[in-house]
Amino acid sequence: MLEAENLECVRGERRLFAGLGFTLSAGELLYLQGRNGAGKTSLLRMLIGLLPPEDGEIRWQGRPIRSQKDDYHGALCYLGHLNAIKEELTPLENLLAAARLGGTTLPEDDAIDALEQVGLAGREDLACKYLSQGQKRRVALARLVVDRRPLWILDEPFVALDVLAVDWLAGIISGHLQRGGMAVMTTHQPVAIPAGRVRELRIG
Amino acid sequence: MIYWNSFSDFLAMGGYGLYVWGSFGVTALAMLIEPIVVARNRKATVARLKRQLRAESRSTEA
Amino acid sequence: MLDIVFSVIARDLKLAMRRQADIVSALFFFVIVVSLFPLGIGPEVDLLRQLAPGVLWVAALLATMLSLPRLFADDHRDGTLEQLALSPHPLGLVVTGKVIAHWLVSGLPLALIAPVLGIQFDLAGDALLVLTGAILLGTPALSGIGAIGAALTLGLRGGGVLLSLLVLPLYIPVLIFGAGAVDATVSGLGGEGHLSLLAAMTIAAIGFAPWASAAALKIALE
Amino acid sequence: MNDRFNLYRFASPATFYPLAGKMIPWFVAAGILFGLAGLYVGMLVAPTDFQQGEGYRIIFIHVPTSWMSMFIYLVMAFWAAIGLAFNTRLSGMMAQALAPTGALMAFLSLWTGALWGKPMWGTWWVWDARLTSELILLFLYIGYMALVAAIDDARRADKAGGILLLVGVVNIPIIYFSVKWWNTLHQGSSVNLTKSAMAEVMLWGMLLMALAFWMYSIAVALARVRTILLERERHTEWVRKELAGGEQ
Repeated sequence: MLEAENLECVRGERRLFAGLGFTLSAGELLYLQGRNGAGKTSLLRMLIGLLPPEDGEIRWQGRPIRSQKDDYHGALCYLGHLNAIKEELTPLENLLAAARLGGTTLPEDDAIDALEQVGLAGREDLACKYLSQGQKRRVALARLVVDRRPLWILDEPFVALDVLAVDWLAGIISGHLQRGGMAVMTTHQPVAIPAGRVRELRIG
Repeated sequence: MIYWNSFSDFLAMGGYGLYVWGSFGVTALAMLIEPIVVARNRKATVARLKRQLRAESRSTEA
Repeated sequence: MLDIVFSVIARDLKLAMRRQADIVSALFFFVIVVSLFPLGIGPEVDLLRQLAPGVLWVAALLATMLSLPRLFADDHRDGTLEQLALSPHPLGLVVTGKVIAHWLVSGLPLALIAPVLGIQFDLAGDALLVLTGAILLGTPALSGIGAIGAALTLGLRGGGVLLSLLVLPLYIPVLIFGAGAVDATVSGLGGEGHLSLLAAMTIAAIGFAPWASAAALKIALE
Repeated sequence: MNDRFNLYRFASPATFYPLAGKMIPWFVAAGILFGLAGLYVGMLVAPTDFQQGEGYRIIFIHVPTSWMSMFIYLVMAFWAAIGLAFNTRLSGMMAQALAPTGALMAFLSLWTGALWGKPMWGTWWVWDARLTSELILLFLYIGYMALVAAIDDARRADKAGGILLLVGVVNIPIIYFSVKWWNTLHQGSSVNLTKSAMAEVMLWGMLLMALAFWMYSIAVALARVRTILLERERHTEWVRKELAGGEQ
């Protein structure tokens, strides 16, 4: 269970939000909404433990995340604006390296399956710098296909995806929720997620 | 009590006048300039902040 | 625990191998700087022999500096650094891996080519041996201390110049003992003492610097 | 407000700002008093040194500025440690306010060292262990100031500067001993301004001057930190009041 209590965020000189809280339990999805600059990304960075909140606390399974950073990060999968893939490596190498650095072992066959699912079949061994922007994003999304960690935190996952890909990703997320996972995400266009309880939180 | 016989002896510093007074002079100058710089910096900052404050209050009134 | 260190080393080495031009140009920088000195001071063998340790070491410092700005900057730009900070291992261990990988592609080649350059300066066999040993032992400390500077200046304007300003003063002990080891060998005093001091500094730097860098990286990622 | 904040109430900017303002005149007065006493003892009363002649009187500036330059770095590192450990706002500002004065002290120490070296050794600069370490210390000060100036976000600047200070303070002894050792190896001429057995009165002069420089540094740093405080806290209620109250 992920709980946030009385969070306050100050960036530079501006107070973006204060007194913000929510709880999220297994099978639930939290949509973060708000205009640009309201602090959605800042809140996500707090939730992944990179930005210490000005005030308030975030708890994972009842314990503050700052006292269990490594355990918490082991339970967390974050997908940001940036794809976090290396241009020099192939999609397959990227996926395997990401899994290894994330502390999980990923069989090569599973990785190849995941890349096929995101439509990169036959490009597993091409360095990522030869892929298009959309294809690079798919390499990043392929991480979600094989990720079995309970908490997903996604920053604008649907941006720049075509209709088909949006549906596919919604399916991936609902599969995650059905397995008892949790997800927090920011998005501009609310997308229907077939399974799981959906909650909304408006910032600012 | 005073070690020196005459003022000119004092200035000459036994032939080391240039070096001794060069040290003391530059130090005195530095310790004079630094507070002035700090004070001017402060004045400028206060003036700028006041301007900002006025501009802010005007924009909230309007 | 050590798995993460090895995974990071493997990843960074693989990346470096795909971009060999970077390694080669730092190495050539080292060779060119060292070769310029005789042209600047003249070909007297005695003078050159005397200057060799200092020249080689200063050039090694500068060559190491060359690759430092990119130590974290590439990972920062493409978002990998965030993922590394989110790995379920202490960030200090991740940085340890990156520092070791940096040394393998920057310090180690310098040590391997240094004896060849030493011959240009007419160093004797034992001095060449000590020179190689000193660069081998000292450059890991350079990578470690440099990582702190690279982390502190991550994403700043003029980061490269600032990085040299922060890091070069901290390199002085390594320079002194590294060049001192060769000097002592040339003058027949024996360089073992210096080499063990260099080793001590390297151990301290590898043990301590990654954690300071990790703290700096966390600040940069806020 | 959580409890931690109450505990550090005196470190709260709103309390500290007027307190610092009240303290500055006292430190200025103490500095002037100690300075005059030190100059009187050192320049007028103290006898000449039989080895170095009147040139030795430079130590009344050289030694206190060297001490202060090292001491200020230690104080900055202390504030950095406090700031990183307890996340107090004031600590980073204190470190930043001290840095220019520390750099100035290091510069004055080098300047007076050079002016002392010329008549004594016939050269402006010798690669003596102390002078070399002092030069490196000046580099460390400049590096710190450059780093802090390059970071736009004040909190990030405080923290990054703090880490650099702690790394520097760990390195200073290593640098000092390696330079000292390097110096003995190369048998460089050792400038030793304080070697000769000093008369008691000279020691008194030096101590008084050191106190004067200390008071001066505190006064200037406090004045500087007040400006930094106003700047950083410009959106808070107390600064608005302060500015509205005809603050000069």
